Amino acid sequence: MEVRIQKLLKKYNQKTILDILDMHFKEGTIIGLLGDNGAGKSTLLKIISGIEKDYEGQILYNGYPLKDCHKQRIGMVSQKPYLFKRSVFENIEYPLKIRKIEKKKRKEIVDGYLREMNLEAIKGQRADTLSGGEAQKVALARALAAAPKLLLLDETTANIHEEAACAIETQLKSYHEQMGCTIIFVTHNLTQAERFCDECVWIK
Amino acid sequence: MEVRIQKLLKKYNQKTILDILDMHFKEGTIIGLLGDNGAGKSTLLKIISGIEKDYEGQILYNGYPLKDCHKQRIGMVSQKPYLFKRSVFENIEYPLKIRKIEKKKRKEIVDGYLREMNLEAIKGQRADTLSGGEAQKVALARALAAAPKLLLLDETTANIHEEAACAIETQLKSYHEQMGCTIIFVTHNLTQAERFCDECVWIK
Amino acid sequence: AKISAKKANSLLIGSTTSLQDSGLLDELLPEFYEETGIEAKVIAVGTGQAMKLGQDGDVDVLLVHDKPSEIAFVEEGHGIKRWDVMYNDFILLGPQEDPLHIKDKAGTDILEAFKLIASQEAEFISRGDNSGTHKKELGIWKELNIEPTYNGYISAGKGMGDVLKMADELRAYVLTDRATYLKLSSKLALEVVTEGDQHLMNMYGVIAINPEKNKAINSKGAQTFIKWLLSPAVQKKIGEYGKDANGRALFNPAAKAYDE
Amino acid sequence: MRMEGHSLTQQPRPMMNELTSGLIKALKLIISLDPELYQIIIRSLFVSLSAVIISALFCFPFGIWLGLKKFKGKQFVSRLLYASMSTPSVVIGLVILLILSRKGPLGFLGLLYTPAAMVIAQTVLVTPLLLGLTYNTIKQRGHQVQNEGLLLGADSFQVIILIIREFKIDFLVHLMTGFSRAISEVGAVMIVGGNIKGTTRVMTTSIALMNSMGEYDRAIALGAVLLLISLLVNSIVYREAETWK
Amino acid sequence: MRMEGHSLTQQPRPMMNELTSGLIKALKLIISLDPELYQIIIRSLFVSLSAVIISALFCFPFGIWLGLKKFKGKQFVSRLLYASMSTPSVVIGLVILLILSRKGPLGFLGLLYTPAAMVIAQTVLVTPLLLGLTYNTIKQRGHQVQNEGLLLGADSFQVIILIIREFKIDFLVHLMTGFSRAISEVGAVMIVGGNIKGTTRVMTTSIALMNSMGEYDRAIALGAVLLLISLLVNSIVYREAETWK
Ligand SMILES: Nc1ncnc2c1ncn2[C@@H]1O[C@H](COP(=O)(O)OP(=O)(O)OP(=O)(O)O)[C@@H](O)[C@H]1O
Ligand SMILES: Nc1ncnc2c1ncn2[C@@H]1O[C@H](COP(=O)(O)OP(=O)(O)OP(=O)(O)O)[C@@H](O)[C@H]1O
Ligand SMILES: [Mg+2]
Ligand SMILES: [Mg+2]
Repeated sequence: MEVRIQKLLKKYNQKTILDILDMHFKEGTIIGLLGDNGAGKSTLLKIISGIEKDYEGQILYNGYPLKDCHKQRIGMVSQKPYLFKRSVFENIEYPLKIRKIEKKKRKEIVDGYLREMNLEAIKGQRADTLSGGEAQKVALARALAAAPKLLLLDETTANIHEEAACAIETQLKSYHEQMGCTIIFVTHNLTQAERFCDECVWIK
Repeated sequence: MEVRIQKLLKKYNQKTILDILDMHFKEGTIIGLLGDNGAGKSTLLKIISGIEKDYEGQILYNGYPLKDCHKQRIGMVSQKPYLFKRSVFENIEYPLKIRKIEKKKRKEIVDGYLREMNLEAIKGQRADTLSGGEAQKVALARALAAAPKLLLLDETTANIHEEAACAIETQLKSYHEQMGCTIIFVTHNLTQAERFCDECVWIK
Repeated sequence: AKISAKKANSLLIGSTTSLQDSGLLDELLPEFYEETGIEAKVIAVGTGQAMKLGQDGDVDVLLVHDKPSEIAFVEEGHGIKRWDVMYNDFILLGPQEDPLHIKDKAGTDILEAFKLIASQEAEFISRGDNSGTHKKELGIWKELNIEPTYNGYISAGKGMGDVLKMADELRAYVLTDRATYLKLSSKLALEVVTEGDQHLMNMYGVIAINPEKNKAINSKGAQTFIKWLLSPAVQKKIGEYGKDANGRALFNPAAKAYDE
Repeated sequence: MRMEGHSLTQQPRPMMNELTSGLIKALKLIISLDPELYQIIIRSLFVSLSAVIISALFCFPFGIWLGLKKFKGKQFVSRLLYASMSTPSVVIGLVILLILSRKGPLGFLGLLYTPAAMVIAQTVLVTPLLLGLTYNTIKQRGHQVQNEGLLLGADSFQVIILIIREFKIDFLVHLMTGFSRAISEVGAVMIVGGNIKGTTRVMTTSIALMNSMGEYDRAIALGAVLLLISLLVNSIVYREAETWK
Repeated sequence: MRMEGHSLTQQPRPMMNELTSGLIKALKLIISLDPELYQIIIRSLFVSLSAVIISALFCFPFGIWLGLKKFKGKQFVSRLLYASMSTPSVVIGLVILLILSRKGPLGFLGLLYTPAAMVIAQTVLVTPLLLGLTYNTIKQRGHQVQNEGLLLGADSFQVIILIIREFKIDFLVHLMTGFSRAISEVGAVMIVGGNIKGTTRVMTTSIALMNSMGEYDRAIALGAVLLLISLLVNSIVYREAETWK
């Protein structure tokens, strides 16, 4: 999915956080979003994802303002992901369930992600007792399960061990090739950004 | 403060998380604590800090089991720090306030940390609206304000921008020299661990 | 000393809700305060509970309307003496259309009226709460040797006002005291069908509680109150109460002269 | 003085008498299998549970919506809501009475002095409470769950279901608070039900009646039974809740 | 039938009459400056606010402690707590009556039929409610705050203060829930206060009295006044709360 931001202005109590005249995320690229703490990266992702609606300007998705059909194809892992108070399995299953995918198929898909992310040992554990890195992995798997065409990742590998992070990058790459999706990837790790992203955008 | 762990055994519903026969953190060192996701790093810090009490084995602080006087000198920034629903200033002020330090002195100390961590612009902002990195900085400043002799940091720079993280390391180093305190530093960033720590401990 | 002085100047009267609803005491008690300096406070509860409060010594004087149990109360030593104060009468009410034609067939004969109701299984609402009114009703059934257990006999466990409202809603017959009826008559589509039977006398009595029950009982105040209540001037006022608002008096004075 | 000492030994502490004899009576009542008692208990449970469930069917979705929605005057609405929790049950009973009265707008339904009227009155009674508590929970903590649901592609209805599941413990506590308010109140059911023996008499109206008849021990006995029933309902509800999926 | 149709045209919709005339009376009552009315309002506020504040002084610290503490049988205690919310106010009134009765264990205090007795009864009434709501909030979300406080060196007392400040909105809602329960109940105050004119008559007991005297419009008027007062109290409390530091 292609995203174009036009004349975006976002303020919190008078203080301008974002002021973007024109920004364009091409379809099928992996964009690294970099910037200081408090630069507004998370805010920008929230705006693109559609959950933050209080801003001036326009965001176009494949040339159109946000529609319901887009929303179904946008996935996001926020900086502090909220996992449902259920098992890890049920968390990853949720987007499939609300899309009315049948049970056998759901189990297949979820099991696939559990294997890939190395989460099989904790699949029955309640998600609110997970360690920091485990939680991020589950949140990522849950977002991927919905098969988004636009994937917004907010420092998703920050608490994940280096080797595991590399493995996740590889998985994301293969998902990206398979789906031809756009990924916007916020990180503070320059090495990772260079390694993983097609292009990088700095804000403020 | 010196910490010795003896025959520590920690389980969550039958599953053994930590099984440490003997481990020793010497006074005045900076120890890097490394390990896979879910290895039990955060759990270990919680046990050392005294907020997790449900374990077998013994932890000795300067040779003694945990006493109230120790508790006052242990500081910790947990992986998901909880900031009070007050301003940034009041958050950092809190440990000083409960230690009955007088108001003028408090303001001096807090202002010092705000300057060092580059938080002056947001000192009046409510702490529950901060960005991820800002929140981590505030939590760190708050822990330092209590002047601990044992400082436990759980991936405290994970969401902080690289340059800022380096600056924080420098500050911690100088605090460490000044106080002669022990720092246990959990991180997934090997480069950072090599750069910052006197020695590294891998768990599991 | 201050506390006891204060005690002496306040008096707790255990009374019934029907008497409170009539408003008589609200009119009389300020005058009692003016004349004697005693502040009388009314606790209006069900007759059963009033008796119970008297038994426990939580009130100083009782003003209720169930003569048989009042007499028993004094005989058991809970009270010193019982005095008649005033009376009015019970009346049988029915819906305006009076489906059993009680007004014609038994306009002054309550026994006959009850017999009719029971034999026709007409809707009848009973207080069902052991109040003075309820006990009166039970007494009549007993005299007739009838056990009212048919379907239309509704036992409603509520105060008089509420039961009248219910009878109005359900188009049922109901036994009530006249004071409550007069107070509410403008809001009710119920009419008097039987009245004036000697069975329907509703006598109010006053009893001073036995001071030996506990130290806190204000016996002197109780005696003062009874003496005042039975005095000719007050009796006259009782006989006039409600004449202006309702067209006829709610109560008739009944006191004999007070003697020690 | 002498007399009082005497009477003290004769009737040692009437309160203790009443309380203990009340509790003994409570035990006897329960094991007596008195059909009237069981009828009253079942009627109480039926009326209060129906009222709470009906109210919850409305309050949970609406409270969630209200908590999540941003609109002008939201603060005023919330204050109005909290204030309306204070409506005395007597007043609610009275208003429902006037509405259901033969001459009232819904008089033709003939509901007055039936259990249905009691359910209606109690539904009205617990609605502000349930709504207020739900609203407060969601206003403070619902947004996060809502956002996560929306991000994963849930529609409005699915978001509400998601929120109910995530906050099920809170919602259960609200439900039990509402239930406790309903089953323990007497004003509204007394007025619209009429405390008719065998038809609309419930536990609280019985207690009130016994009290007005001076039968304190029986009143306390029935109160103890009510507490027991309430404990039972709580246990069942929480046990059920723990097995929820 | 004819008769009934007749009476319908004669008195068109008595309910509307009663409701509208009730509201008009409410207005008149408020602006009448009737000293008795104001006395009753102030007494109601005094009794219910005192009860809630006294109860909160106990319930907040104790509920926090209970919510944070881990012990065996905690689940049972919580169910007991939630169940005890259902104690009917009549039963509470009765038990307090027996205790304060002249022959009761505290009879020598002479508190029966005084506002003090009403405060005691209402305190007992709202305590399970306040305790249950506080307990639920803290059990679910208090640990995080407690841990953070302990890590920063707070002692037990300071942790409690910290928690009260962090959850002040929840605590306020609980407080208002308790207040609404107290100011709207009639059973307990009626029994222990006796509804004595000029001494222990409060708004709800007045409403009950007017209702039993068939003065429905005045009852509704007073109910409306009560709602207004409650709205006022809510507004003041929340405004105060917003300026809390
Ligand atoms: N509700 C709010 N009220 C006021 N300021 C806010 C609010 N939410 C966010 N901000 C401010 O907006 C700025 C941008 O926040 P944002 O979370 O987008 O930063 P970020 O780039 O993601 O930073 P980080 O790398 O630390 O996560 C921050 O300075 C933050 O304090
Ligand atoms: N309450 C709990 N019940 C069951 N398992 C738990 C609970 N809390 C933690 N665990 C498990 O204990 C293990 C260790 O958790 P911990 O948070 O200490 O890991 P960590 O080393 O800090 O990992 P990370 O680097 O991801 O933060 C994890 O596998 C976690 O799922
Ligand atoms: Mg961010
Ligand atoms: Mg961790």
